[in-house]
Amino acid sequence: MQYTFIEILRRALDEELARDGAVHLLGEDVAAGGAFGVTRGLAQKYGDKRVRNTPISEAAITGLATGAALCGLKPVLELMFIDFATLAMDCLVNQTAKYRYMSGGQVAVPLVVRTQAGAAGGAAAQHSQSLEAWFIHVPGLVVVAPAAPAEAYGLLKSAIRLGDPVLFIEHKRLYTMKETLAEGAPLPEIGKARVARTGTDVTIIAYSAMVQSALEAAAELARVGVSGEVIDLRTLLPLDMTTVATSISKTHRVVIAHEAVLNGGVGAEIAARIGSELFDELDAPVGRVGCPFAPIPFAPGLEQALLPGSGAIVHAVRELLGAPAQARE
Amino acid sequence: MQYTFIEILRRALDEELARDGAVHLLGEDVAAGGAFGVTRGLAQKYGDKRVRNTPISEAAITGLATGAALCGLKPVLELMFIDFATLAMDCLVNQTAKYRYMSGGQVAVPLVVRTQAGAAGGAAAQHSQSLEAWFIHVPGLVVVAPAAPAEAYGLLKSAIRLGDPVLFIEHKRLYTMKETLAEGAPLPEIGKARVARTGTDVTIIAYSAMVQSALEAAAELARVGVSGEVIDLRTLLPLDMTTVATSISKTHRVVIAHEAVLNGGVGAEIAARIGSELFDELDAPVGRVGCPFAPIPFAPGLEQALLPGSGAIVHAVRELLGAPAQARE
Amino acid sequence: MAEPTLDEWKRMYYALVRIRQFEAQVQRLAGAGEIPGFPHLSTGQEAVAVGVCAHLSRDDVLFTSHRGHGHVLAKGSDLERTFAEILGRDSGLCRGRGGSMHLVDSGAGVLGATGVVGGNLALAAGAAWAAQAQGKNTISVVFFGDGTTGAGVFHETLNLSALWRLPLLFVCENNGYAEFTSREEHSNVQHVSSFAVPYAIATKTIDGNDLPTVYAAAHEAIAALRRGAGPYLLECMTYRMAGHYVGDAQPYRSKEELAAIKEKCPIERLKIRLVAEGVTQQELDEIGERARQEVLQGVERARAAARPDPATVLDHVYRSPSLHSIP
Amino acid sequence: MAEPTLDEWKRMYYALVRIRQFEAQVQRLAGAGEIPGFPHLSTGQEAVAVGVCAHLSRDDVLFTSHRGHGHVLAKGSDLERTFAEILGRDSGLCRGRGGSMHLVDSGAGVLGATGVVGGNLALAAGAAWAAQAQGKNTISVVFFGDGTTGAGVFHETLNLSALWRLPLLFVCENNGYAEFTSREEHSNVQHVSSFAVPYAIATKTIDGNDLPTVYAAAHEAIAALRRGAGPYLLECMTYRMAGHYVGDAQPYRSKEELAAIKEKCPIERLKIRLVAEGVTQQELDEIGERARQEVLQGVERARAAARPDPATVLDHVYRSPSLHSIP
Ligand SMILES: Cc1ncc(C[n+]2csc(CCOP(=O)(O)OP(=O)(O)O)c2C)c(N)n1
Ligand SMILES: Cc1ncc(C[n+]2csc(CCOP(=O)(O)OP(=O)(O)O)c2C)c(N)n1
Ligand SMILES: [Mg+2]
Ligand SMILES: [Mg+2]
Repeated sequence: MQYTFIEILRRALDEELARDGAVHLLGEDVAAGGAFGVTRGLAQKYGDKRVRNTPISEAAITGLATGAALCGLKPVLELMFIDFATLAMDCLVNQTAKYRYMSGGQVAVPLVVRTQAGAAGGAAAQHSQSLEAWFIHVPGLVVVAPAAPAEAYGLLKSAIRLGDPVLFIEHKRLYTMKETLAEGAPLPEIGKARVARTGTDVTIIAYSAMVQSALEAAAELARVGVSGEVIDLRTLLPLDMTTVATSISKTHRVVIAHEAVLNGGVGAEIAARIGSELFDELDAPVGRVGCPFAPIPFAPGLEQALLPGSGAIVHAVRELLGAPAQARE
Repeated sequence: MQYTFIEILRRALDEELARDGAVHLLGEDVAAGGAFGVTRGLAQKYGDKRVRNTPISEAAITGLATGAALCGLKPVLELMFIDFATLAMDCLVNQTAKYRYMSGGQVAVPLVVRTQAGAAGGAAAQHSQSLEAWFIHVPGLVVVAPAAPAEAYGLLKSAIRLGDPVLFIEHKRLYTMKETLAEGAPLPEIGKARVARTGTDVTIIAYSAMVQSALEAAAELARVGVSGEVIDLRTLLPLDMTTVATSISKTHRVVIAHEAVLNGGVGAEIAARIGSELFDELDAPVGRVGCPFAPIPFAPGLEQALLPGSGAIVHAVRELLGAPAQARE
Repeated sequence: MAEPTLDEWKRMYYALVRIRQFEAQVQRLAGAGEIPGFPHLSTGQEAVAVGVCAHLSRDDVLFTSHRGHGHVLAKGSDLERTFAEILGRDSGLCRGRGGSMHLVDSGAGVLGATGVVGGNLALAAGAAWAAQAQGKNTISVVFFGDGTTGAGVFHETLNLSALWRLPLLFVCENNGYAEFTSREEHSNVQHVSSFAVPYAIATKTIDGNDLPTVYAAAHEAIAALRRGAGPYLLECMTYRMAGHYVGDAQPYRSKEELAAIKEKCPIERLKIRLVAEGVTQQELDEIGERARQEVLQGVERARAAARPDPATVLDHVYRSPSLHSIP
Repeated sequence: MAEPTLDEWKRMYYALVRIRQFEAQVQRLAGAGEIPGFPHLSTGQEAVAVGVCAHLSRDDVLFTSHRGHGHVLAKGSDLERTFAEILGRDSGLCRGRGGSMHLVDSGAGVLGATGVVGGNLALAAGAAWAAQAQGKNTISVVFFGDGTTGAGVFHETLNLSALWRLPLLFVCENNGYAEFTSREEHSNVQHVSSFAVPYAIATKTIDGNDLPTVYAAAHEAIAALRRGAGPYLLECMTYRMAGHYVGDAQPYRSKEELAAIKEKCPIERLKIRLVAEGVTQQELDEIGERARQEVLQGVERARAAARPDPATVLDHVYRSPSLHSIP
């Protein structure tokens, strides 16, 4: 059966609620379905004690979920936009992530924080950010960013079952994407990347919505005889360098692409690791694609001028291959 | 005259308060001198309206300072520990950093946020972090991290005069360091690195307290015939890649060192840029030194085992040079 | 307070209709796909904007929320440039960078809207602090919704502004909803004014749909503020006649609730009063039509305006010229 | 409430002195450089810890602040292991990872201290929510200082816990200071209990230095909590007899203020009462000496314990084995 990204998240939540009584959903408007409709109908099905609306209190609801996780619940918290995770940083970083370590291993925090990120159609500077890089810098967290519906289904279920705090980042541009779910497929392991397209000339590493751009770029490159391999990282913390290394040992060229601001982005870490661990494998400098250094502007024309997409990836690949550079997308 | 880091910050603030009536200090306990005594005596001298105590409200006082900066004041806000900047992230990231851009250039935010970071002697997981990497990922901010007293003096004054929001990060281990101030020296330009020691064999890039470790490492390397050049970045956003490039074009080898967690740290961005912009200059992979992936533990023996220092830098340099590796410091 | 003259009431009537018509155009063009993002309409809440801003000068500063079009217009921003911003045009208040949720017009004392609930309450306190520190007699006003009281920074700002006796007017538009969820599911606290009590902040809960009531209460509050009496929290009970944002199907509202809307409408209510004072229906219709025409013309000019040049997308990140080249 | 027997009062007297002696050892060894970091002593505030925790079972959970040694001891954590943690030993509650500000002892229901002011108030609410969701009859208690009420999350947590009727006891130790700054410079609000009023949270302000008063008030509050009456805020007026942290020279305290300390001392005050009930000074001295001996022996054993193995520094970051190898 075909599902949109939103529908498939709902199904995953539904199944986990049914499977494990410790699972609880909470967040602003989640009982009303949430801002994007992901949780629609679940309060009706599981009751408003398992699917709970909260006040607009990002700090407190993150603390609430963390405290409940310490005491045997498995909360799935929705932070409506990752831009509002800024209000929960003390808890996420100073409490949630460190609790197990600071307690010398006495406790665990089986918590999933679902949030939604990225730019689309004029959401503007405070509702469009991609802030995942902050979180890969925080020991104790796990960061997952699915690239497509079926992936999101499995990864969300694995995240709920993991037993450590997971930041689960959904991209708003993917919400309407449709895909068929292969019933009964095994759940993916958190921390393992996947090869989304095989190729031999260049590796394109991406995650979240940018995987779709990378696939488009690979298709376009194929038309000019360049064979691109696309790696969907799936998990940003921890990074699966094994899959990356296998690919680069074959292609010897790599471009890393994300929508987040380039400077200080996740791509920097990946590029640094590749540059260090795979130095001798590289035939060209590591290419990086990301957002230039500005907030996301409101006007669509400006937004498009700023956001990297498949064109920017193609451009970066062609630069690596020494082909004449074309204008940015 | 000799000053400790704390004394020299106090002198810089004193002079800026005297010079410009728009400058105001605010923060928790600042009228009582602040947790570390930096502002001692200033409330007595300038009155408790120019040097104001605040409640324990990191979110609101950061907003307060930002709003005042929009309206003609030049606030210097103290956030006692960078770990508590987690409580002010919404304001810093969604308001302070973006205000000018979102307004299409109508307004500016001449604000300095002084804060204090790093590990020392059992301050433990919630009072020891180095979180600067988050902020270099935020367009609209400037990030400064001085490495020594005289540097801090000039950089703080330049930051106050800049006219854009600056996060000014002091390291608690440096607070007692003493240095002579060259009276009348011109103020350093924000955004320019400095060469703290010249050398020819390897470039060591560092900032904040790690510059002292880098200088120690260079001294130790000199004893075994390795000539290290030490770059003190001073400003992390923007990065001065010109100074970096000049040095690497000479040494062809580089180690980047910071105290922050390695994964997703500032060193990743620098390594990525070097790997890309200076690919052909490199004779060896870029070395990175940073904190392994764990929160800062309380027990001093554990803290020391975790924190990188001059030994880790020497080790990284020797690895680059192909010398037999020694045990970690 | 000097009671406004009949002419002044008529001008305020005009201002109400002007905002109503403005929002109608936002709704229409958002529906047509011409407006990016997800604009939030202030339809039904116009009396708060007009009644409060009637007492402000250009030098007083105003902060508002995601539902801020009405406040900005009432404060005196140019209608065409405001609409142009909402359309993302280069002639917009923020040159198309901000949009509906980030309107700034420093010349008119509009220091900004926020898309983050509660995100600028403390900034408004900071503006009030600056005025106090500079010895000015101006005040700072911040508009926000009832749901915003769930945000910790609201309480931090109450404490700070009371402690420093800041010239800050908190105006809460209590419309009984935060997005799709009613106030009862957000808080046990029925009236936002209750939150002011521990701090001894002066406060009042009023009928926010009755323009004369808002006008009088705002007059009193602002006079106290200008006398240096410290902050004031004015809670205006009101009703959002539209959905949370354009496109909200409002399944959470009952038919009965929706049927009662007209009685709440601040325009209808002012109309009744003006008619009682002898203004003819025809004159009111004429005023309304003038407002409509002003809006339509402003909107058309805004629509015709140029879009920002994509090549300028990296401008305005910093003030300092030396920082402009960050890659 | 059944009035405690004289024996029970004596046991509580013992508990007070035990905490006092514990803190004295922390002070001594911090002064001698044996204790890393900057410990905060609860000296003078012992009656709150003992009076509240007397009503808790091991299954009730407790959260505390940077000033939490007393609470943890009163809740039932092992003295030696608590001290060992403060010394950074491997036998410490948290194997030396946490230290003074991060004591966790899950077996004793101590779910943790926080070094971030207000950082665990919402976690305590979460623990209360878990108990509620699991149908347990246990409660969650969180201790915090008066300065903590400046933090927004305190107010967010009040709202949430009232709305969800959580079995959460807020215990504020109002010692009149936040670091070096007196309450008046932090807030116009004299009594923290005022903050509970808008939410209709049950609240009381009591003399926190009088153990019988604390005991009775905590009994009443906790009985209500166990009946499902929703959260309760107990404000205990108290006095920190030591500096903010070990090493604080306290220039902000006048001679007069310091001279009046003895009258405030909860141990002296309980002593007066016990003597009035016929307990001899000699017996009290003996109880005190026993407490001192217990502490000294625990401290010496803790000091003799091994330090954590540096090779284990990367343990305990994650629970999932698959995540242990993150570089
Ligand atoms: C910090 C934050 N959390 C959540 C949201 C999503 N959101 C936008 S408006 C809104 C409701 C605000 O309610 P209220 O303050 O009453 O204003 P109203 O919309 O009723 O005018 C929410 C939850 C947000 N913008 N910011
Ligand atoms: C968020 C945060 N801001 C500032 C500090 C620094 N700090 C530590 S204790 C303290 C005072 C706390 O006062 P109160 O809550 O009254 O507790 P007390 O120390 O009086 O027991 C401050 C400001 C902190 N730890 N966390
Ligand atoms: Mg509302
Ligand atoms: Mg206190």
